[in-house]
Formats: sequence, structure tokens, C-alpha cells
Amino acid sequence: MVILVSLVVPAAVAVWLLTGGRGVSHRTANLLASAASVVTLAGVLFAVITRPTVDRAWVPSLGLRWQLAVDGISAPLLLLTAILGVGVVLHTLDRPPQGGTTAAFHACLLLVEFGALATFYARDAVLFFVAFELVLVPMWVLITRFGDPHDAAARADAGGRFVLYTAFGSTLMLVGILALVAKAGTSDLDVLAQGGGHGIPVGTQTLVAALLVAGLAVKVPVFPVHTWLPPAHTTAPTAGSVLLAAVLLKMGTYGLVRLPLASLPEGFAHVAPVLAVLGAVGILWGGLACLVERDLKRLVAYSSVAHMGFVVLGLSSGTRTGLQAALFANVAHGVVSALLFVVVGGLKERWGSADLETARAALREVTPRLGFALVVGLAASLGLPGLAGFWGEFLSVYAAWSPAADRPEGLFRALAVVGALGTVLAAAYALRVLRTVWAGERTAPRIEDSRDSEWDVIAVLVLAVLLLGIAPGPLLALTDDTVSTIIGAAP
Amino acid sequence: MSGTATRLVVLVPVVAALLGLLVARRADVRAARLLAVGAAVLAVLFALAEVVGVHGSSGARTVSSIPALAAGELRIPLQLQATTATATIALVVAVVGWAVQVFAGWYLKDDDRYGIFAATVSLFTAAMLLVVQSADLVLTLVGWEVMGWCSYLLIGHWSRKETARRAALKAFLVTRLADVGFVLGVVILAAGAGSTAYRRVVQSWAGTGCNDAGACTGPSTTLLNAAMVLLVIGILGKSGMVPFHDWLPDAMEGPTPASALIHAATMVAAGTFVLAQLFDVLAAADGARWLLALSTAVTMVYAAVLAFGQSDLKRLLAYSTLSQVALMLSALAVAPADDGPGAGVLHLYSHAFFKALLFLAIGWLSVTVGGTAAATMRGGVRGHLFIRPAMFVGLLSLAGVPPLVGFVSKEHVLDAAEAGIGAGEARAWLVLLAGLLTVALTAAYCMRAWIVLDDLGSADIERHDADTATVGVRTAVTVLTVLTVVGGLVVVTPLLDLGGHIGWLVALLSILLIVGAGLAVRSVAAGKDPAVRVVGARMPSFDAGLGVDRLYVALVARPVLALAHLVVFLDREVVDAYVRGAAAATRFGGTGGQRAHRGEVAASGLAWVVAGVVAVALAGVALW
Amino acid sequence: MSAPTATSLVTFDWVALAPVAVPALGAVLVLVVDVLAPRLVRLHAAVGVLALVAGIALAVPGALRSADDPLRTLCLPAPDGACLYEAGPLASALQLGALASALLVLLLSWPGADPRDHLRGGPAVIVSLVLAATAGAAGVAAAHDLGSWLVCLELATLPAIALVALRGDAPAGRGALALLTTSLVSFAMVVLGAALWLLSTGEAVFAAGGVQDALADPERRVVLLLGALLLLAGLGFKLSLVPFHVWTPQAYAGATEPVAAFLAATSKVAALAALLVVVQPLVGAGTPVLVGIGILAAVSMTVGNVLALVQDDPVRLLAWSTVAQAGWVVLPLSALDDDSAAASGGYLLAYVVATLVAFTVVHVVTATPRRRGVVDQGRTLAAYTGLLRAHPLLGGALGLALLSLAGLPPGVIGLVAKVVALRPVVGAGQWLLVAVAVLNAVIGVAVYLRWFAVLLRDPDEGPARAVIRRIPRSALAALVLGGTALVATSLMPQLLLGLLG
Amino acid sequence: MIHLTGPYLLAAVLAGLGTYGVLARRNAVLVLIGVELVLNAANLLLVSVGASGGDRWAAGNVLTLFVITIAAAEVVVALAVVLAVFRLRGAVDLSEPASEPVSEPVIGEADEVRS
Amino acid sequence: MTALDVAFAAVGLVTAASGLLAVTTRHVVHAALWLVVCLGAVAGCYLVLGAEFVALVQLLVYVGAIVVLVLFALMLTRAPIGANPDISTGRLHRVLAGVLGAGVTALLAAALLPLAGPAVERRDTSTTQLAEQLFGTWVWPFEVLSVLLLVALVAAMAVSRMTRPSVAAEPAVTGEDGVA
Repeated sequence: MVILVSLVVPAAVAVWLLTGGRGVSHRTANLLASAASVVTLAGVLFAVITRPTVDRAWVPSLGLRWQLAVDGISAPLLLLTAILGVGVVLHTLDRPPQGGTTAAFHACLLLVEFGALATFYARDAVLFFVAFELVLVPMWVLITRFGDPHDAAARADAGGRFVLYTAFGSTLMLVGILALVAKAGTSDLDVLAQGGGHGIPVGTQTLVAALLVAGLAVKVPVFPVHTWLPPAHTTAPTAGSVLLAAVLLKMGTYGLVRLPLASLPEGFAHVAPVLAVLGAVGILWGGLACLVERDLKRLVAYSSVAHMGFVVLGLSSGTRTGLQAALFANVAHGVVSALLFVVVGGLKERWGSADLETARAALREVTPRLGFALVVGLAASLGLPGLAGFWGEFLSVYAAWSPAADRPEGLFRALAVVGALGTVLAAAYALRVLRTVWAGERTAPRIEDSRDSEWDVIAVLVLAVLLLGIAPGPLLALTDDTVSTIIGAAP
Repeated sequence: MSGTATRLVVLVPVVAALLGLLVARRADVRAARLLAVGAAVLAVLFALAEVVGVHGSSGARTVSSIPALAAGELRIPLQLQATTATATIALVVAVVGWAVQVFAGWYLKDDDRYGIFAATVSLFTAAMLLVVQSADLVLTLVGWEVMGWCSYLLIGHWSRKETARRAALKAFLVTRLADVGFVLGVVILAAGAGSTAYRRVVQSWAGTGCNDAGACTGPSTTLLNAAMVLLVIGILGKSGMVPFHDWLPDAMEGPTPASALIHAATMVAAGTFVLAQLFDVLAAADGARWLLALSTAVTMVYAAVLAFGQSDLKRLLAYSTLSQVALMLSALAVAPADDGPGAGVLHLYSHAFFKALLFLAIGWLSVTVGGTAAATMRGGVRGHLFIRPAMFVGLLSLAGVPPLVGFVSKEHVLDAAEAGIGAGEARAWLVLLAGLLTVALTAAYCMRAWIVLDDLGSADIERHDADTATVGVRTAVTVLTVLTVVGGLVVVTPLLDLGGHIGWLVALLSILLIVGAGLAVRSVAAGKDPAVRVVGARMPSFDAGLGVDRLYVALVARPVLALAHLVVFLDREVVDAYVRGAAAATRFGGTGGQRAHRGEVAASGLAWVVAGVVAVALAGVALW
Repeated sequence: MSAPTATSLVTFDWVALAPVAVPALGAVLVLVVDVLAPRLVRLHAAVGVLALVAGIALAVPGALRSADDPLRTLCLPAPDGACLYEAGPLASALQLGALASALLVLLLSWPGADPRDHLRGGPAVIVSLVLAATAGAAGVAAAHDLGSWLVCLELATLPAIALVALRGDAPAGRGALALLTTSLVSFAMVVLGAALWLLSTGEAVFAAGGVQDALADPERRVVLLLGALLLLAGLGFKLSLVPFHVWTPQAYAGATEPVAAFLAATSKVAALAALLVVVQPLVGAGTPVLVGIGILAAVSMTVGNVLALVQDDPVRLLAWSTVAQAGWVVLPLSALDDDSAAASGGYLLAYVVATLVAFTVVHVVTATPRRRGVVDQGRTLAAYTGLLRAHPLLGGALGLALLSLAGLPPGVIGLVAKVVALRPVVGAGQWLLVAVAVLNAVIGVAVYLRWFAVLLRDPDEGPARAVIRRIPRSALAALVLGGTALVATSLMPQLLLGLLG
Repeated sequence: MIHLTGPYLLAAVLAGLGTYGVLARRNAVLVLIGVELVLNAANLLLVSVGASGGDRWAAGNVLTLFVITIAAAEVVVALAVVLAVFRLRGAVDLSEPASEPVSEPVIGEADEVRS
Repeated sequence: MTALDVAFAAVGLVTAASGLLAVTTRHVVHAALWLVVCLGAVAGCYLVLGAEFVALVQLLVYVGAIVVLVLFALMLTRAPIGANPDISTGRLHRVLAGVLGAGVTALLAAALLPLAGPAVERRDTSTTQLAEQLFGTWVWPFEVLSVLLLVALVAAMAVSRMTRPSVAAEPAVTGEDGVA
């Protein structure tokens, strides 16, 4: 029941904002959305603790059920989504959106949250797909309507790219899901995971796993299907970027764990080396692109590509450590990129553009708070121990070095080296940014430092980054059981 | 008792760092200073308590820190350890940290970012203490990387200076590049052992590999060598050994307390302690030892030569650090497996004292004379009640004059090399010869420094009178001076587990070398800076580290940037071209189709229908 | 009706036949009322609406029966036992779809609702034509023999031609001519196909038994397949499958919006119903028919989507979208298994609901009087600038409809329909077709979002802000009905899919 | 006794001729003639089925009657449309492309005048 | 070759020839007249095949009604009397049409001829039988057909009563009064 509360509340408020509450003032809309997201967060928290389940028929003729539950893999992502749901609404408090009504903006935020939560709750493959698609339109609206006010063409292009690219991916995934369901005879994810693909010929398993991986890879995004991400991030409003990076990308990796990895371990084993190679290429590719990227938001987006590369690398290794690494890196990236996008988005607002080549006042001199947040974010992004980014990446490299028995060891070891080299690139681009933006002697033009709701959000995110870095234990322990179940189910 | 102390030794500076961050925002320098120094004192006390506590018990004791991590197959216990050696080194680190904090409180009293600096130093100290006390490779890695990051912040403290920004960037990137090796080394070691605990790692890699059942499965030597070579690469980077050495002199752009901290007891020396922990594994990895020996031998001589030719005394000290750290590490490269890593650790211990002393003294001096360039500092110590003896003792110790602590530890290192020769290891010859050469060179540049500081120019008593150094600073320098003098006594205590002893023959030889080199320099000087005499016009090139920086740029930075440009180009023109191409093709098809249908001729519709029917029918029948 | 003679007595169950008979009688009744009271135009429409409502009510029982026990009537005596009228849940659901969509069309063309009422012959003619065509659509869904199948199919087609022509201007004439010629040729093909069917199976009913016999004989098999393909091609015209689609944009653009809606909805239901009647006995006929359907589906969706992408006239856009959606509708039939007929029907019904709502909004927007001096842009996408904010009800309904057509939530019904349509194809492992479908799903998203993006804009950005002061009550009713159906089925797709058994 | 080859062949020929007629004519009425030929081909087949006794319920003949009737109905409507188009455009040429812009706002102008 | 075969061949030839002329002649009115011949000959075929009633209906409805309607339409649309090349499409188009037409013939012939088999006993369908079936088994489509005819008539009347657009716009202006 508490699951339903945490789903219905944001959806209902969003619908009301879109219909009845169209004309409400910014403050009212924000208050309402805040209330909704806080209630949702409470619901999610409660659900994570009590682990209730919901199982109701929805479309019997498709065998589609409202089958919702929480387990170790979804719990962290649910929490992440709910917390950031509060965060983005809070962040909007002092920034009335441009390009449309404030009610619509808040509704879109809530709808994205709703879709993401439903995705993570879903225990039915088809329901998962439906929920997966839910976020597309609100996110698209956020990008095309509320994005960068300077360039309408870029907004349309970025929004179109986002929605078409991911629709392509999700349709591929749908095909994979349908094939999986047809072969396995059930769409219950838990049953699928227990079955572990038994009774399905390996060739079919591989094909289906490849379809699923290909579809989900778009969302993650994995090189070379990542080109939708930078424009989307660049043009999206800050709240949108945060949700995009911290929540939407996670849906892709979550799907990779739930569908191919858990349900078709044998098939996934055949696809995994390719995926791992792509992940490793993504690490280098994103890192290198960041070295010369001029736009700060695009840079952070490319760094996301690199970080998701670690996640994918960990996932592909087929070991429990790898899966743990991936899940941890997933959450860590969610927090870190959220932090970075809040900061970078704030900077873009203040500067009017995010071009690194323009000489500006050093953040350290004029806006110590933003500067500090940027330092923390980038340090976490380069995998500094004690901050969130480290554990996932280290464990990913470890997992790649010692992959499961059915993976090509030599290849994975090479990829481990690549991954480790990627951390140097991360350091290089992070320091490049710090050197041009944070450190320096210029103090003009002055910009306003972060305060009020923006600073609150930043502070919370910084704390989360620190907490995850200093005490990774609880998160790892949270996922441990389920990870063991999933990998243990493999033959 | 010692368990709690062990934890607190690390925890106190961490807490101080975090609180310091909060305090730093307020403009109140005193609060920040109180916090930093107070925490440092506490850390020293706890370290002392730990030493006392450990002394009673025997053997390694592991202390849990935070709960162990459940990371799938890998076990990460995240434990600390409390042995006499770790406790002693921790005490040294704490003491140096305290001295630096005290000094920084005065040195940076007018700096608007003192609070941040103090907090960073606290964090840095904590990280080093963590590395020292860690019983877990991952904890070591944590401390290791945090130290790197703190060094970035400290070196770049004066971020309004372009040189400082660049130096910080370079320091971090070079060490980070080398850290790839460290991380991979850790990963390989952990993967072999299934755990990141030192104990398990050493057991599984260094052990004979025979279990109770008698089945011997020795670890793969290739993998072992690979792991240790990678690990050594990381350590070479952090310690500034050739070929990663160039960041360290540049790091002098940071405030002097930061230099003291980085050079004395912490970052650059941390590798020594890590390798000491893994000595049993290292001893089995011949390749890694060769790499270590080669790099350190080259570094100690090369850095000593460069040190002599520096126009800036702080940079002279920086190169001396390189040389001395190379000496420390070389002990690990050559010491026979039975002797253990004691010599290296001892040199770490002694180097911490005298190098901290030297840096603080020179920092103090620079405040009174207004700079660290040799030309500015001429005769700077004359008549100063504190700096002159401190400098004197420090330089003597650096040169390795008995009975100061530098002598004791350096002789142990040379002795380890000698023992290595005895064990028939060729690289020990290399190290011994390089070491002896270094001894002479060290004496030479110490003599040069002293000549510059004391003999040339005239003492400016007034400037000394205007000295604003606080009591704390004076205390710190005094304490370090005393420790430099009497620290050698540690060899008669059981605090450090020393495998060897001083070989008198080598000791005699080195004393002769010291005296000879000293006299030679003195004779060259004749009222001028000997370096100017010897190096002369080549001094700028010495200052620039013989242009290695340009080599870095040409060999690493440019190609990587070119690759990055290529990637961006490919990303835009190839990877994304498919996407744009698909969109364009669709749109093109749309307009084309639209043109085809524009006429809206009913007859063509009919034609399509009939053609379609025939086609469908033909297709159907043909396929059947 | 007339009493059957002794030897070939068929049973008669009026209740079962009611979904067909009631609209047909309604058509006659409207004409009678027109004769008696030509000025009471609203009464004509009311009679039509009542007839359709009654038809809907009477079609429900059939939809609630199980698939194993369909409504049968017009059965021959025992030894033969064949029934000419058989309405299982699927057929009944399609009947419901046809009747309900016709109801919306009637509401849209309510007399006086359209100030540009150019329709000749008055509302009575329109109402009776719509009713008759609907009766044909309902009849063909349940027709089980060649005779009633052919007659009903033509009954569903012929009035539509007249409806298009009735707008009475040059584009309408052109559209009607295109529709007419294409339909005539297609009908000829269908008759030829029917003749071949009869020739090869020796049966005038669509029954699996005769088909199996014919398939067993290699010579008759060819004839049967040829016949089936001709039938398929003839129905392809009605479904707007490429290459039989050329009339579609012309006729849609030429006709009034309600008539276009009729062509896009009721007419398509009739076409699919007719196709299902043919295809169902062919299960197991082997590849040629399936490959034929697959090719048609793939080509249709591609051509339709790609061309819809460049349209600026919303009606033409919807016309090409119909072509594309027709591809999706027949897609599941290319993998002929037990589910595919229901899948096809399910997709069609989802499409019908969404497209009707879209047409309703287009009708309202186009029919709105402009202020003086405002350039009329009713039939361009620009006229929809900011509709979502300027007129939330219209904008919201259109938006939801477009998203449903695109298959994106919140138009969940469209998404579920895509799932339903893809399932049999994936199950059969026709990967090539699946690949085409995936690509088209993406292009489809682009098509509809292009329009949706216009709705989202700031109303003031529009070149001429459409002022929609008052929506006619009948159109409002249609909008509410359609919108409610869309929302309800999006929340509970089972409402729609459950109809199909 | 009769060979069915004749009817079948004739049906095939008629269908072909009808197809040709449909495609080769520009005048809408003449296209109709082509369609009638195809319909007759189909009818011929249906009747020949009846003649060979291959059906039940006299389906061949009955269906032929139906088709003839439907054709009549079709022709009625078709001719009405053709006449209407002729009156609108002055020709019934199927090959004539749309002369006016495709989405001309004919109606709007009228409305504008009125309002 | 039976007698029936010979008879069929005779009428068949007439049918085919007149059909060919109907689709190829350049005289609009001739085309309609050739259609009359062709349809009449088809009626003859029906007779040979033993379906008298159908033949009768063919003559009555097709030749009597449909063709007359066609002729009327030709006249009303002011079809030119005499040869007129404009009534056919271009040469290339016609060649293609010929290919397609030949294709249809070939396809049908190829499919059907193997089925022809040996001579069969002609089975006459008496008019009584036909009536019985028509009003027994086929009563439902028969009734629907009546609706179809009715609707077609109504539709044709409505469509053909339309006036020109300029005039047609008038009723809309006055509102709802413009009814039939």
C-alpha cells in the first residue's frame, strides 16, 4: 500500500497541476510539488524498510500485472530518485521556470519521478517497459520547453534526439522483453531471475540478451549510442539535467541488471565481452572528449558517459563484486552528477553560457560556496577515495581484473587496465575545469554565490557524496543479498 | 587501549579537518588555528599512547575501523593495525604534523584562506596516518589518494598565481598517472588473495604456497612481478622518482608549511612504508626490485646534482628530498629478504625530522629575509638564535654527519646495500655505489647551502629583531632540532624492527666522503656561492630541472590532447553522423515521397493499385 | 423479412443480427423521417444517434461471450450446419468499434455544428449514409459467407464515396474520384478473389475445413492462395495499405473532417473485420499469405510515417498516419497464430479511439470562425500553436491522442497496443519485420511529437492566434466521449483489450 | 459435358483486358468499363463453378446475381460522382494533376467575407 | 470437344474480341457500345454454362441498365463523338498497362487451367432451385443488398443534385436552413 502511495501521490499532483491547477502561482505550485515529493520520499523510505509488495491484475489479456516490490537492487535507486525528487523541486523554488507555466514544469518533474519510481518498483517485465517509457514525454517537455532559453533550435534538436534515441532503445528493449517472455512463458521478473534462462537454447538466449542490451545501452548510454546525452544535458534546465543524469540513466543500468543479466545469464555471458569493451571505450572516449570540450555542461555529460562505462564494465564482469561495483557506481554517479549539474547549471544561469573559453572571475575568489561544491563534485568525479565515486570505480576495475569463469579473462584484464587509465583522464579533465573555473586571480565580473534553496540542495548532495564515500558499507550491504541471489542463480 | 588510540590517531585529524572546513568560512583565524593545533596535539598524544600501548603487547594487532565491506567475492575488512613500527612512524607523522600546524598558524596568519589550509593539512596528516596504520590495501589506497588530492590543494593554495595552479595540476596528474600502477597493483594483489588485508595478501603471495594438505600452488611469478612492478610504479610516482620526478620541485610553489609536510614525513615517503608492509612480497618479485633499484639509484644521484645547482634554496631542499627518498626506497630494493625493510623505514623516520626542521627553518627565514632565493638569503641565519642552530643541525643531519639521526639511518641503508651484495644481488652494487656518490654530493650541497646562509653577506640583526615568530614556532623548531640530534637513539630501542646494523667500514668511507666533499666545496667557494662558481651560466637550466617538463608536455600531454581532439571529431562526424544521417534520410524520403504524391493524380493511384495486386500475387505465388 | 422456403431453411436470431440490422433500419427510418419532416434536421441526427446507441447496446452481449461460444445465427439445418453469421468476441468488439466510431462521427457532423455546412442533401442523407455504412461494417465483421461478406463490404464502402463527394468542392471531387476509382478496381479484385476462393474450396463460407482440403491439393492450393492474395489486396485498399493508399490523403483532405474521421475509423474497422474473416481460416496456409501481409505492413508503416513527417496539413498528416498505422494493424497478422487476430483488432481499436479524438479536435479548430483580418490557417499545423495553453481541453485531448498514436505514455493505450501488435511477430521470430517495426516506432514518435511540440508552444508565438470561443455542444460531446475513452483505456487498457476475448 | 478450360481461359482474358482498360484510360467513365470487364471475369468463374457442380447452395449463381446487383449500385454512385466532378471541374480526366494548391483555404475566404 | 465446348468457344471469342475493342477503341461511345456486345456475349456464355436466370439478369441489369447509365454519363459529361486520343493515357503508360494486363491473364490462366481437368457434366441450376436458395440460404445478404441499393440511390441523388461551390456556399451563410 505504501508503494502505491508513493506512486499515486506524485502522479495525482502532477495531473492536477496539468489540469485543474494550471494557473497557480509559482510558490503554490512549488509548495504543492514539494509536499508531494516529500510524501513520496516518506513512502519510499517506508517501503524500503518494510519491503511490501503489490500484485494486482492490470491488463489480464496481456498477462500484465501491477506487480511492485522492493529489493536490494531497487532500494538504493528508489531512495536516490525520491531524494532527488525532493531536491529538484526544492531547487526550483527560487527559479521560476522559463518557457512555460510553472505548473507544467512541476508536473513534469513529478511525472519523471513517478515514472522512475514505477520503473524501479516494477516486477513485471512488460510493466517495467511501460514505466520505462513514462518518463520520456515529461523529460522531453522539460528539454524542449523549459531548456536553454537562448536557442530554440538547439532545444528542439536536443529534445528530439533524446526522445527518438531513447524511444528507439526502448522499442528494441521491448522486442527483447517480448521475446524473453515468449520463450520463458512468464513476465514475472522474479520468476525469470530464478529460472535463469533454463530451457532456452543458448543461441536464442544470446539473441534476446543482445536485443535487451542494445536497447538498454541507449539509455545508459554506452558508446557509441551516447550522442543524445550531451545535447540533452546542455539544453535541459538544471532540474532536468539532474533528473536525466541521476535518475534516467540509472534506469538503463537497472534494466541491464534486471533483464539480461538476471534473466538470461548464459546469453548475457556471450554479450558481456562486447558490452564490456564498449564500456571501456566509453570510459576513454568520454574522458578524452572532456579534455577538450568547451561547454561545461557538455563536459559533465561526457564525463557521465565515462562513468557509466565503469558501471557497464562492472556489470559485464559477471561476478558479484562486479555487480556490486556497478550498483554502487550507479548510485554514486547519480549523486555526483546531480551535484555537478546543480553547480554547473547554476553557473550557466549566472554566466549566461557555459563556455569554458570565456574569461570569468575565479569561483574560489567570488563564490566560495559554488567553488567548494564544484571541487567536491569534480573530486568525486575523478574517483577520489572518501567521496562517492571511488568505491564503484575501484571495485569495477577489480571485477574486470577477475571476471567470472565464463568470461574471456585476458580481454577483461586489458579492460581493467583501460578503466584504470580512464581515472587519469578523469583527473585531467577535472583539474582542467578547476584550473580554468575555480582557481585564478580574476574577480570580475562578479556573480552571486549560491544561497537559499540552491545551496540547501547543494549541501545535501555534498553530504551525500561524502557519506557514500566514507561509509560505503550500508549501501553495499543493502544490495548484497539480492546480488548474491542473482549471480548465485547462474548455472 | 591501543586499539582506541589507533583509531583516534586517524580520526582526530579527520574530525579536525571537517570542523576546520566549517570554521574556515568564518573569518576567525584564531578558532581555525586553535582547532588545527589542538587536534595535532591530540594526535600526538594519542600516537604516544599507542606507542606505549603497543610496546606492551607483542605481534601485529589488527583494529577494526569501519565495518568490513561486502563486495561480492572480494573481502575488504578495512582494518587498521597497531605494531611498534606503525605506532612509531605514526608518532613521527603526528609530531611533524603538529610542528607544521604550529608553524603554519604563524606563517599564514595574514592569509585569507588560512582556515582551509589548516583543515587541508589536518586531512593530509590523517591520510598519512591512515596509510601508516592501515592493515588493508584499500585503506592504504584511500589514504594514498587523499594525500594526493590534499597535496593538490596545498600546492595550489595560492591559486591566484598561475605557477601555483600549474604546479598543483602537474603534481596531481603525474602522481595520478603513476597511481594507475598502484591501483592495478592493489587490484592484482587483492585478486590473488581474495582479500585486501595485508596479512592475507602477504600470505597468499609471499608464502611458499603449500597448504596443510601439502599441495603446493605457488603464486604465478609473472603475475607477482607484474603486480609489484605496477605497485612500484605508483610509488615511484608518488615519491617523485625518475621518471616522475619533475612535479616535486615545482611543488615548491606551495606555502612552505605545505612543502614541509609533503616532503618530510608524508606523501613522498609514504611509498616506503607501503613497500615495507609488503616487503615479503616485494622480496619475491625480482623485476620490481630491479625497477626500484634502477630508478632510485638514478634519482638519488641526479637529484643530488640538481640540488647543488639550484638558485633557490627551497628548491634545493626539494631536490634533496628526492635524493633522500630515493635512498630510503633503495634500501627496500636491495635489502636481503631476511633483513627486512628496517633500514628504509629508519631513514623515513630520520628524514622526517631533519627535513621538517630544514623546511620550517627556511620558511621562517624566508619570512624574515623576504624570499627563498639563494641571493636573497645570503647570510640570513647569522645571529639568529633559533634558525642558525636549527639550520646547522638540519644540514649536518642531511649530510649524514655522525652522530645525528641522518647519519644513523643513512648508514643503515648503505649497510642494507652491502648486505645485499653479500647476498649476491647485482643491483645492490648499483645502489651502494650510487649511495656513496650521493653521500658526497649531499655533503656538497649541504655545504653550499650553509656557505650561502652563514658565510656570505652580513647578518641583519634588525631584521631578526623584527621577527614575529610565536612561541609555538620556536618550540616546534626546537623540538625538531632536538629530535634531529638525539633521534638516532631509536636504534637502541625496540621501536623499529631493524634487520641490520651499521657497517663500520662503509660508515668510515662515507664520513671521509662527507668531509672531502665539504672541504672541496668550501675551497671552491672563496667568498662566493659555490654553485655559481661550479654551475655558472647553466643554473637556469638546473632550475628548470633540465627541461624534463617540456619532455612531459611533448611526450604525454600533446599526444593525449591530439587524441582528445580526434575523439571529439570522430564523435561529431562519425558516431553522430549516423544519427544525423538517419534523420536526414528520413526527411529526405519524406520530401521525396511528398513530391511523388504531389500531383494527386487518380490514375497513378490506380496504377499503383493494379501494380500492387500483381506484385503481391506474383510474390505470393513465386514464394510458394 | 421473407419467410424461408422449406429446403434451405436458415435459423434467424434477430437479437444476434441486431448490431447490423438496427443501424440499417435506422438509415431507412431517417430517410422516412426526412420525407415526413424535412425541416426537423436535429431529429434526423437524433434518430441516427439513437440507432447507433441501440446498436452498441445490442452488440455488447456478443462481446461478452467467450471465444469458444460465439453468437451464431442464419445456420443451415443439421447435416450442413454452417452458419452465415458468427460473432465471437473479436467480431463483436469490432462491431462495437464501428458503431461507436460512427456515433462520434455523427456527433461531429451534427447539423449546425459546422458553420461551413456544405453538405448537400441535408443531414438526413449524411446520417443515413453513415448509418448504412456502419451497418455494412458491423455486418462484414460477423459475415461468415462470401455473399454477405461481399455485400456488407460494399455497403460499408459505397456510402463513404458519396460522403466524400458531398462536400461539393473541387478537392472533394478529386478525393471522391480517387476513392471511387480505387474502390471500384479493388472491389473487382475482391470479387475475382472471392470467385477463386469458391472455385478452389468449393465452399461459399469462410471455414477452415474447406480451406484445409484445398491446401492439401497442390493445384487448388495455388488458386486458393491467389484468391486470398487478391482478397488481401482488395482489402488493402480499404485499409490504406501501401501501394493501395494513394487515395487516402486526397480523400481525407477533400472530405469534411467528420467524413475523414469516418474514413479513418469506421471504414478501417470494416476493412480489418473483413480481413480477419478471410485470414482466420487461413491459419496454417503457409508463408505466401503471411509474407504478403508482412511486406505490406512493413512498406505501409514506413511510407506512411516518412510522409507524415513532412506534412503541414493536419488532415493530410492524419491521412498518412492512417497509412502507417494500417501497417501496424496488419503487422500481427503476418505471424498467424491464435493471438494475432485479437492483437490486430486490439491495435485497430486503440488507433480508432485516438484518431477519432484527433479528428474531433481538428474539426473544431478548423471550423472555428476567425476574427476579421486574421489569416485562416485552420489546415496548417501552425494553427495549433499553443493550443494546450490556449484551450486546455482541446489541446489536452489532441495531445493525448497524438501521444497514444505515437505509443508514448501517458497515452498508455497506444503503448500497450504496440506491445500487443509486436508480440506475435516477435513470438514468431520474424526479425526482419521486427526491425522495420522498431524503426517505424521511432519515426512515428517523431511524426506525432512534431505536432505535439506545436501544441506546447507559447500561444503568442503563433502567426495567428486561433480564438476558439465556443465549441459546439455536439462536438464537445464527441470530444468528451472520445477523450474519456482515451483516458479510461489508458488507465485500464483491459477495458479495450478485454473486449477481444 | 463441357470442358472448363474455356470459361477459365475466357475469365483470365477478360480480367486481363479489364486491367488494361483500367490502366490505359483517362476518362473516368471508360475506367468503369474496364472494371466491369474484370467483374464479368469473376462472374464467369462463379457461374462456371455452379455449372461444374462444385458448390453447395447454388452459391456460384447466387453470388453472380449479387455481384451484378452490387455493380449496378456502384455504377449509380460512380456516375453521380463523375457527373458532380464534371460539373466542378469541367472534365473527368483522371490523369489531370491537382491544379490548385493542395490545401487551399477555399472555405476560409468565404468565412472571412461573411464575418 | 463437346458441342457445348464449341458453343462456348464461339461466344467466348465474341466476348474477348468485343472486350478488347471496348478497352482500346478511341471512340468514347464506341467503347460503351462494344461493352454492350461484350456483356451480351457473356450472357451467352452463362447460357452455355446452363445458368439461364443469371444470363437473363445479365442482359436485363447489365446490358439494360448499367450500360445505359454509362451511355448517359458519357453524354452528360459531353464526351466527344468520334475518335479522340485524349481518352487514353500515354503510350508508355499503355505499354505498361498492357504488360500488367497480360500479367493478370497469365497469372490467372496459369493458376486456373491446371484445375480445368477433363470435361464435366454440366449441372443446370433451375430457376426454382435458385429462388429457393436465394430466399432460403441467402436471405440475409439479399436483404442487406436491398439496403445497399437504396443507399446507393439516395447517395447518387444527393451527389448529383449538388450545385457549384460558389452557389453552394450560400446555405452555410444562412445557417441551418440549407437542407435538402
